[in-house]
Amino acid sequence: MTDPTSLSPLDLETPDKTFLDANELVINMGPQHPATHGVLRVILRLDGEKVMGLECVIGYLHRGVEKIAENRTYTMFNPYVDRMDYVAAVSNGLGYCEAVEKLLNVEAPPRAQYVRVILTELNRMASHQLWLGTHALDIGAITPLFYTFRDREEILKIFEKYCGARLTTHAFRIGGLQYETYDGLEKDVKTFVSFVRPKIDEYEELLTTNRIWLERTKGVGKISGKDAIALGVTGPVLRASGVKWDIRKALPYANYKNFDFDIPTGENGDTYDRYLVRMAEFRQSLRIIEQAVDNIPEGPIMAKVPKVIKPPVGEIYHSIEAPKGELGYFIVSDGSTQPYRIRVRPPSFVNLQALEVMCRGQLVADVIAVIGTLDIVLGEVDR
Amino acid sequence: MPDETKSPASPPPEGEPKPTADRPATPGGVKAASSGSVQSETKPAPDKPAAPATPPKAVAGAPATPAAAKPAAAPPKPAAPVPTPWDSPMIARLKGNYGSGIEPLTYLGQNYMVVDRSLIPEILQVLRNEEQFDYCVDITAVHYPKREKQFDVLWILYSFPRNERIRVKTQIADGQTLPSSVPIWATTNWLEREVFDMFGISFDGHPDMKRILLPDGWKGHPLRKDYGILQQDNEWVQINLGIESGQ
Amino acid sequence: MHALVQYIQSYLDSDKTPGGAGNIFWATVYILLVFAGLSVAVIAMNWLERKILAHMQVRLGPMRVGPHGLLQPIADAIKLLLKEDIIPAEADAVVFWIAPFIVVLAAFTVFVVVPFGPTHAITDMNIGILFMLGVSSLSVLGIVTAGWASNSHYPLIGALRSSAQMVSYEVAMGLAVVSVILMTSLNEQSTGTLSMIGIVQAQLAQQEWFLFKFFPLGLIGFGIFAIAMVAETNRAPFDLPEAESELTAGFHTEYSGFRWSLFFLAEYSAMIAVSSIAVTLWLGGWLRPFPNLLVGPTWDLLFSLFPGITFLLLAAMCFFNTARMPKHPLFKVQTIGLAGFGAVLGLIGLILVLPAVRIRVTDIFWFSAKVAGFMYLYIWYRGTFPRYRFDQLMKVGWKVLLPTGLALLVLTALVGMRTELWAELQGVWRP
Amino acid sequence: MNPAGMIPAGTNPPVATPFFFYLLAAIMVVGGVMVITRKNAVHSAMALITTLLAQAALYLMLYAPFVAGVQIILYAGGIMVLFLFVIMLISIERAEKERQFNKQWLVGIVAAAALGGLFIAVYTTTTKGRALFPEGRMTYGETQNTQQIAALLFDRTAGQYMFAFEIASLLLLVAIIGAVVMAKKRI
Repeated sequence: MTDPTSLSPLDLETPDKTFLDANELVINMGPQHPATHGVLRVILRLDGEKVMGLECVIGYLHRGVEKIAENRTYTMFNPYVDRMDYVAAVSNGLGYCEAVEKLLNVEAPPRAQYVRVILTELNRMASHQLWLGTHALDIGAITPLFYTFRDREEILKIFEKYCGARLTTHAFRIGGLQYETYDGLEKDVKTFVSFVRPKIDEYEELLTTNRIWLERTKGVGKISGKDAIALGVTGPVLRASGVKWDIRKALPYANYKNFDFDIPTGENGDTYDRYLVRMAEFRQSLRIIEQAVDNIPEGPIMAKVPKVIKPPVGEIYHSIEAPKGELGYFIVSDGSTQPYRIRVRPPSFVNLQALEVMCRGQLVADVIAVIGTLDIVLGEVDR
Repeated sequence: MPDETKSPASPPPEGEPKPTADRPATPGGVKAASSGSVQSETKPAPDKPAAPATPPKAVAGAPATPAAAKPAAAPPKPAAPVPTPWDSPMIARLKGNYGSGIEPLTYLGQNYMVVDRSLIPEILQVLRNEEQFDYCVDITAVHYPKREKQFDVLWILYSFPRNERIRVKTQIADGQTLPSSVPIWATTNWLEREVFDMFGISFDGHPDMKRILLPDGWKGHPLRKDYGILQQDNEWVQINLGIESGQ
Repeated sequence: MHALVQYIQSYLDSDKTPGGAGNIFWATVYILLVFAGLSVAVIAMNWLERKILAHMQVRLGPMRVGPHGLLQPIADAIKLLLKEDIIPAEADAVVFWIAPFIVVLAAFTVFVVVPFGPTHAITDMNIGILFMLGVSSLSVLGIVTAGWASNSHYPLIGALRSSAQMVSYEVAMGLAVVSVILMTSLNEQSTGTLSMIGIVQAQLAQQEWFLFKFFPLGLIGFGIFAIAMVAETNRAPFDLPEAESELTAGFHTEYSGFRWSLFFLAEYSAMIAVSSIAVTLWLGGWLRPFPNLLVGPTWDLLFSLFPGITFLLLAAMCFFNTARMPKHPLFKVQTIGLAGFGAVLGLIGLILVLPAVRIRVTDIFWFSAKVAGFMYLYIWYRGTFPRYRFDQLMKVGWKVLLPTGLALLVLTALVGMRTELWAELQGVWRP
Repeated sequence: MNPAGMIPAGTNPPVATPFFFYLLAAIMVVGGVMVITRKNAVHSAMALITTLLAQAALYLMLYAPFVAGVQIILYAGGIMVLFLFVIMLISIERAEKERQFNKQWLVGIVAAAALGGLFIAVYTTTTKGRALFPEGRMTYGETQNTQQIAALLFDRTAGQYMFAFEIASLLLLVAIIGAVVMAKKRI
């Protein structure tokens, strides 16, 4: 790996000699490893337990999504985006649909916007719940996993009721929604909100003040705001480093500007702060959902979109705040029914780059913690 | 690819790229290219509206509400926007320094500038250090096989202090390299590797220019338009099974 | 023949352990009983751990094999024994082969001196506690060699971790143990003891568990030991040698089948062994609650009824759940099985109520009940705590437990001396 | 393990029989030879552990269970683990290629022979006219062994080794601190 620190010198202790002059141990972690969240392969150079350097080998899940896009129509490509970050499929769909809508210069009707916000925020919570469970599991706390999965189940039930799928939902269409909401969506969502609020306290009870959790996460995988920006890190990881930046506020999309919510930030940029930021995001998501579900306007759910989607010649970059960070779509249209080029800017891919900087000089166990805290989904890293 | 006909000012790199003139021209060439070299069966005729193959697909994604169901009643063509010049103090400054090498434009409210290849290292440096574009969102490329300068390479930049996102775009020919921006934005390390992996565009001075997503032994660069999606399958079947692929 | 019978019967009248009485027949019987009981305990522990952990984590745990998964451990055991036994090609075959046996041997041998009652121990050694600590420390050798012999990186790191961990925590553990040994010397003759039975008898004589002796010194010593023993047995939150998320399975990554099950067996019996030490040293061993306060035949009778009642209660639970079983024909076998299990438990309960059995078993029951409490704690820890990182683990061991243990030792000695001095001045021995 | 420690002296047939002595001695000698002849350092360490355990058993034969227990805890359980710890970090492949005995073998043999001669001389002079296993062997009550050792070391009247004992422990402390100072680059 390279030294990405030339611009922003990081104060990392890089030992020049190994302990007792023993051989450097090179360990291959993954691609089959319980804690690499899929098929990430990390080649670690160790001095005893200390990480001297590491290199990520990725691409095991590469499916050539961008190439596929060039051979599908805009509509046909929509389900494919769900398969990138498969734990946050709704966000992926939102980003793609909005990008194409922008290219078409149409806007989804307000009712669709509200439903989109609700589902996306629910999805953000589901993604964070999955993150919390697996992250805690990596650090050795096995119980939170079952708690979070129990509650994530309720979100997936709502998805299933709405669009028939639980994971790769394909919830949105270019121009709005395909399905009118089912009777009782509002009620289900409200029930869920009141159900999950105490559950979040429950997760926090297990971890937030747990001494071992604090020791394992505080000061681990530190990254300063400056370095985070230089490395292009986005999402909760960036916010935990003290950069108060959220695309929902900075460059509002959907109708997030109508909602009142805060951007939780951390101070130290360590694993614990990232944990706190995500826990706070749970609550902010709940706030947004509560505001949205009470105010879903009546009206059409689909904008006036031609049956055959042929955006005019041009290119567009649109990004949204996915649970993992900035998820961007760069679409080049040549005026035909198929995109000339679609580039996905995956948050996990860029965030994963920070792994080396965050892990150098730390211990093996911290690598696990940092992989967990980066919240990567290999489907999105590799596309 | 060498017989590019539409390009008005092909030889001089210093000359105006004239995107406004170039842009409408490219799609036609591109479509011909993609339908010719990639595969023709999935690609409908480009300019005929509602080709017979497309309506079923469109219906699948069609709206449920009748209001929007009117087929092609309001075609997007009339509203099709065109890139307009983009003006701002920053542009004025850049223009002052670099003159005609920069072509700032706005399309659908998004600003971008087409920069001459020779100015790229300097412009990126200036954007990072003086104009506070401290976050490189993405680097990507687009392949236009019919053009003489086959590749558009884009830097998507964002400035935290200004809350502004721009794109910097340049055109390079096949085999031409670009300066690596890893010293400017650390994040571009993997992004440049991905561009190299997918398009075969090398970046000079990159610390570790090798494939990232594809295996090291992969042949070709898949996101080039002349790289068919069946190519790899055919080759694999040929080598490993010794028969023609049924795909 | 008659002489043999007499030899066998002669022990029953003695008030010594079989080893102490030099009776080889009964010693063999005890050894077999202890090891059989230990194996059953490990199997039961396996099932209980899964069930309890599952219920802590809002799930059910094993439910399919047998009623409420009761046969799951047996199914697992069969699976493990039938599995292919793989020795990696590059492994050091001899060492690889020997390592699990060292671990199991060490884990089982310590039970030679565990006192389940004043006479219910295989033997009573003058150096009992020293023997336990010494032999249990030998299991590190097995773990280290297992990790090394696998000739693979993850097991090696696991082995390095575990050896470092066990050696460091042994020190703190030893200090806590020594503080108890100091406490045992608070009698008229000022003679302490290392004998496991002697330690319990000292608690009886001093009329309090060493847990509460010199409050809070006993408690601190117990705390040190309770932490160190979890580390010593490589269990959560100190389960770094086998940290799943980092090292796949730690030192036994390359082991499979029977050899792996030996490690499993050793881990659980080591847990029981260290819990036995803790119970013996601080919680009064086999002593029933309030042996000095609630005296008299009535109380004796009441407390001796506990084992039988416990089993009867368990049987009642089984019957209750039998009644709650779904009435579907698919559940018929399970229902009968559960009822049968309940019947067995009930029968055991009834036998334990018989006066002749009652008297002999009550000590064992109280000892086992206390150990079971520790076993529950082990499971509870696992459900609650994240895992320590290696340097933090070392920090806890060397920078927290060791100084505390040293201070504790000095303080215990000082307080003990003060007590002795006081007794000397008074001319009366007042513990 | 030898069960001698469990049986009070005098009441039972002694386990400290020549048979056990020769058995344990043989194990020790074989183990010792293996320690120096094995090329693989871990195998050597295993042999050393065997030797140390046999030695612990010999202590038991001498009715010194406390010393036996300490032997197991400290040497077999503690020090050998640290040995293994270090050995495992050494590249075995490289060690196996190296020559087993270097140029000092001649000196070694002379030294060993001298030591052996000394042992024999001591043996023959001290056991002159006496049996190898004298009848009047030490019969400390096994149950008091630990206390006896303590008395021998620390008692105001019976023991005179308190000072020597403390000096020895101080020496060890110095060694520990020295090791730390040498190993750590900055403290």
